[in-house]
Amino acid sequence: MIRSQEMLINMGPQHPSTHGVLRLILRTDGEFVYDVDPCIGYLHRSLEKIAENLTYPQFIPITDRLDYLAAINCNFVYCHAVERLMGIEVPLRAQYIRVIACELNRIASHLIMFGTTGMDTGAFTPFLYAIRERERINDLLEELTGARLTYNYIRIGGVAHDLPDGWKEKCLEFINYFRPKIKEYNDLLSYNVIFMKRLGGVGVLTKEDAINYGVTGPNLRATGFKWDLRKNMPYSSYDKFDFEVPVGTGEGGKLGDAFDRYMLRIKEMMESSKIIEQALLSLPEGEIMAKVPRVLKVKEGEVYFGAENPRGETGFYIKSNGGTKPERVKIRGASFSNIHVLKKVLQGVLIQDLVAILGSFDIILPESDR
Amino acid sequence: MKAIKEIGWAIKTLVIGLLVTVKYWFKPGSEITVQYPDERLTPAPRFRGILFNDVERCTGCGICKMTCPIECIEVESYGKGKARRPIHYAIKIDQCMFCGLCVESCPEGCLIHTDRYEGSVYDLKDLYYQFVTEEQKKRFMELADKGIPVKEETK
Amino acid sequence: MERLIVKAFVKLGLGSPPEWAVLLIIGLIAGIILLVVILTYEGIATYIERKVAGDIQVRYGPNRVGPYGILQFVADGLKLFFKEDIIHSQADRLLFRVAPYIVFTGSFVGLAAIPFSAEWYAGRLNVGVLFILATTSLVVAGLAMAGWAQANKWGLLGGMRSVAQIVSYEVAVGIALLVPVVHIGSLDLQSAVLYQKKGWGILGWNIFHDPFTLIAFFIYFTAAIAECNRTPFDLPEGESELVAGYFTEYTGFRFAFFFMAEYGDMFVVSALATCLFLGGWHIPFIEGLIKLPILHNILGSIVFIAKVMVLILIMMWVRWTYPRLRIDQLMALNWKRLIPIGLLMLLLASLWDLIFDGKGFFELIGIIK
Amino acid sequence: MSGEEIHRILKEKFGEKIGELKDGAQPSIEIDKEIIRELAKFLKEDSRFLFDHLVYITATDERTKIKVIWCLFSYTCKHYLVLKADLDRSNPEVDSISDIFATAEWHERETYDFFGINFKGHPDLRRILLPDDWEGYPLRKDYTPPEFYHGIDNRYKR
Repeated sequence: MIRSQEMLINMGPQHPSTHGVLRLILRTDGEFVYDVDPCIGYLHRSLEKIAENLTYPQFIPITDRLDYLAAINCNFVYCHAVERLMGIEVPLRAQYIRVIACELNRIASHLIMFGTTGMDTGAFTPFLYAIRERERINDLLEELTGARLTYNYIRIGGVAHDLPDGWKEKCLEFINYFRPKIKEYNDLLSYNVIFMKRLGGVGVLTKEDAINYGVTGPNLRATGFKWDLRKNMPYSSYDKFDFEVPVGTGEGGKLGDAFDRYMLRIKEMMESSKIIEQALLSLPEGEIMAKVPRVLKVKEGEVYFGAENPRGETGFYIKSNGGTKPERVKIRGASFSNIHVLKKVLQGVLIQDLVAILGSFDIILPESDR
Repeated sequence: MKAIKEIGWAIKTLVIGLLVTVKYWFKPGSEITVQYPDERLTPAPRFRGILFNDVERCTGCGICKMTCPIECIEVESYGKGKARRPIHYAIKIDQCMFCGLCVESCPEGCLIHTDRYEGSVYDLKDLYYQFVTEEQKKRFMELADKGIPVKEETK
Repeated sequence: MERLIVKAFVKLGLGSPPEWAVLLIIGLIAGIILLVVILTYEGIATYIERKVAGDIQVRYGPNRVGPYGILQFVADGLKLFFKEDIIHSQADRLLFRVAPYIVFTGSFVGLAAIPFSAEWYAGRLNVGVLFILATTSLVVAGLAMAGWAQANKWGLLGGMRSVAQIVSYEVAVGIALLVPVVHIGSLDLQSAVLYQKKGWGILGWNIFHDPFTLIAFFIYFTAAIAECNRTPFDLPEGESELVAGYFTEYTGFRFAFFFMAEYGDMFVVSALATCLFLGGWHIPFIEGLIKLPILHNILGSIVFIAKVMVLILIMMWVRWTYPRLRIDQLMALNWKRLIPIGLLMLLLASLWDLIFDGKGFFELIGIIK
Repeated sequence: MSGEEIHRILKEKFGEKIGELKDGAQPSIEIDKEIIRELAKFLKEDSRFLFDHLVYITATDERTKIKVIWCLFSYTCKHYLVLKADLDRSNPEVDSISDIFATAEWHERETYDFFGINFKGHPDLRRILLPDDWEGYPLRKDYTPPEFYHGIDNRYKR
């Protein structure tokens, strides 16, 4: 009697397609994966312990390292949480600049997702095209903030620098250059029959499971649930721009499958470019920084603020006892729950599907390991 | 019939995909890579490169030391009040994360970012940037004893 | 050729050589010439592949070693030659060592039956097509051995996948090749090329013979890409999921053997396609004017190599455009699509021959006699 | 629904186990740790609340006691609710709600990892971010990092 023996494969922390130091212990029978046990913690730097020993402004550059593909979004969530705790009113111009920077960073982060999903299914070229666009965004952000990856641009009460002159035209010119590129991506990869067959109907996540497992952001919207914090709980003048919230439509096969999650990012890039254009055209004059004392003493109290990061709802719970250093900072990483749901979604798939589904969830490890 | 239509759609998408790549294959000069050692990209004016402190204008106040999250700046000052001067100023550049908080907090504006980003060295000790030379140290101590404030001297 | 060897033996005073010794020497000489041809081709092919990849991906290909990076393949070869050859402890030593050689011979031996031009061919086997099909399936044994011998889970998976893929696509290749053979009437490649002589060297090609052979050509080309494990069928060495598939644990020159085998396979497969479908070494238009045999051979092989390189460029172009298929889609594509359509084309092509008794499309409408 | 109403309804249902309310953008209610399971089930299913999104579970070390914090959010009614419960420092224990909210499984493992709170009824309560054989609970105020870990020097060099 031929008895097939179970194989325990270690899709270890060092693997070409685990998007960082994630370790998946697979119980497989040949190609067929029975059970997955994700192990995280390889990138744990105890940011929450560091936060308790640093003053409020000093912790801002550390939040860059939370989700390094969308550093400005993480700066923004932290600074806005502290502003809500202290009740600081950010001037309108600073809010607009923050929206522009965050949306640029969102496009850069979604470009990486587009490139790596292509590479996970075997196509190398889309990644290079995505990096070509991302380089232009990096140049723009380098002129604005001074850095190319860990921007450290947003301060408590406003932003560090104003727009350099000529930056506005460069940014608008980038938007016009970028829009036809999205159609090119769709021709090259999205509607390619092999790609659609590889991602369609695979790794289906229902809306109930998504909410139950705390999945947020594009992965939640891919299940057909229209929930975007920028739209439903507007913050930092997002309600002044009109943009749609793309939702999973099941065009690749089933509703909530890997293709929906992928297409959602492509559509969101288009929406973000709309927001940037509107914000740039209606940029008000005024200062860029509220009156904030140099040595920040935050009054007693606690706050939780979660914003719509490219990967989901990243939130900060800050509890302060009135000193210059916070008593407790809890960082809710979006990828923490996105990895947790892998346990449920990756049951009974082929190894190749496992890689494609992992790519479509667009997880990032520093945000989940903190 | 459905199978024929599906094969037709499949071939159409495959061909469209090929057309996209062929466009870049035969488009001359579409390469965007910069041949690094020969050609160099000039960083933006606001680029946060390796730090430099113009010790002549520095008053040794130590604010940058306090704002640095990683505590990689060492300052020792000599003299009191307006005539205070740094006799030892060092930055452990291998620990520095170029966040720029110190440059923003420097009241004199003497601590600046250069646009140099190539910081590789052959010996780890070279990563310990010292800014005050022996000769400057002696001169600063004399000036501080005579009580000459920093501003007049550099005017 | 034989007279030369006999005279050489007599001069050396060994007496007239036995029959088999002469054949052996001829075989050796032909083998060495072909080996030199293949090795230079493989070097150039790796350089071209990286240049093509660079162009498509908006970046430069290799341009540091030698002018425009031409000597890059020499640098790679030397590097791999001097790299340490690691055979880790759990590996099955014998199989580990033998596998790359089997894989390389599998792809190299097929060249024996391919005619480069009128007189330049290693051997005129009357079972040419069958011979090449047999040798390329030797690669399967080599890959399975490599996959199993390195005692690495990823390698094992890669090895198993490659066995499944190549075995099933052999069937598709076999059927697709039968279609032109039906028109030509013999398995010998040289006679296949001679059959396509009419029509100034272009209109006589088999793919213009009738629409069914054209579709058979596309089926053959798809299945051939799968034979050489190239994207979109490069499951055995799927970098993104199997780390590196069947050559995960191979280092140094053994690793280079696998690559040489892959490019060798590509050459054999596209050479087969040019001989059977695209009219082999016929020089278009000026075929009749060349009287000097040496000139005719040289021009013929240049045309042949050009056609093969065009096919190889298409394979590279396809490689840098498409994602990878999943294992069940790969099998479904082969057994449910390629083979049924291939059989249908075979049936229709032979019906076409029956009705128009072997005349091609252009002959019917009278363009060529 | 505003903080007072939620507080009033819960007061009726659970009596004095519900502590005082601290209203604000996110109303927070002190509760007794025994009732957390039925409270969570009630808040999730009751038509007036429909708290279906468990944002996070964490804890803070108040030096005299450890305070566990659950933050719930409702997608339909768009309101937050923060529940807090006090546990004694020597042997912090509370019921696990990982079968009501699936996301709680990993959040509880992380809170156990950093504070040493034993969540009773948790499917596999082991450290999630730190290595399995790490001693001590880092986010407690009285935590001193170990000098060596498997021979790796961990001392803070000036």
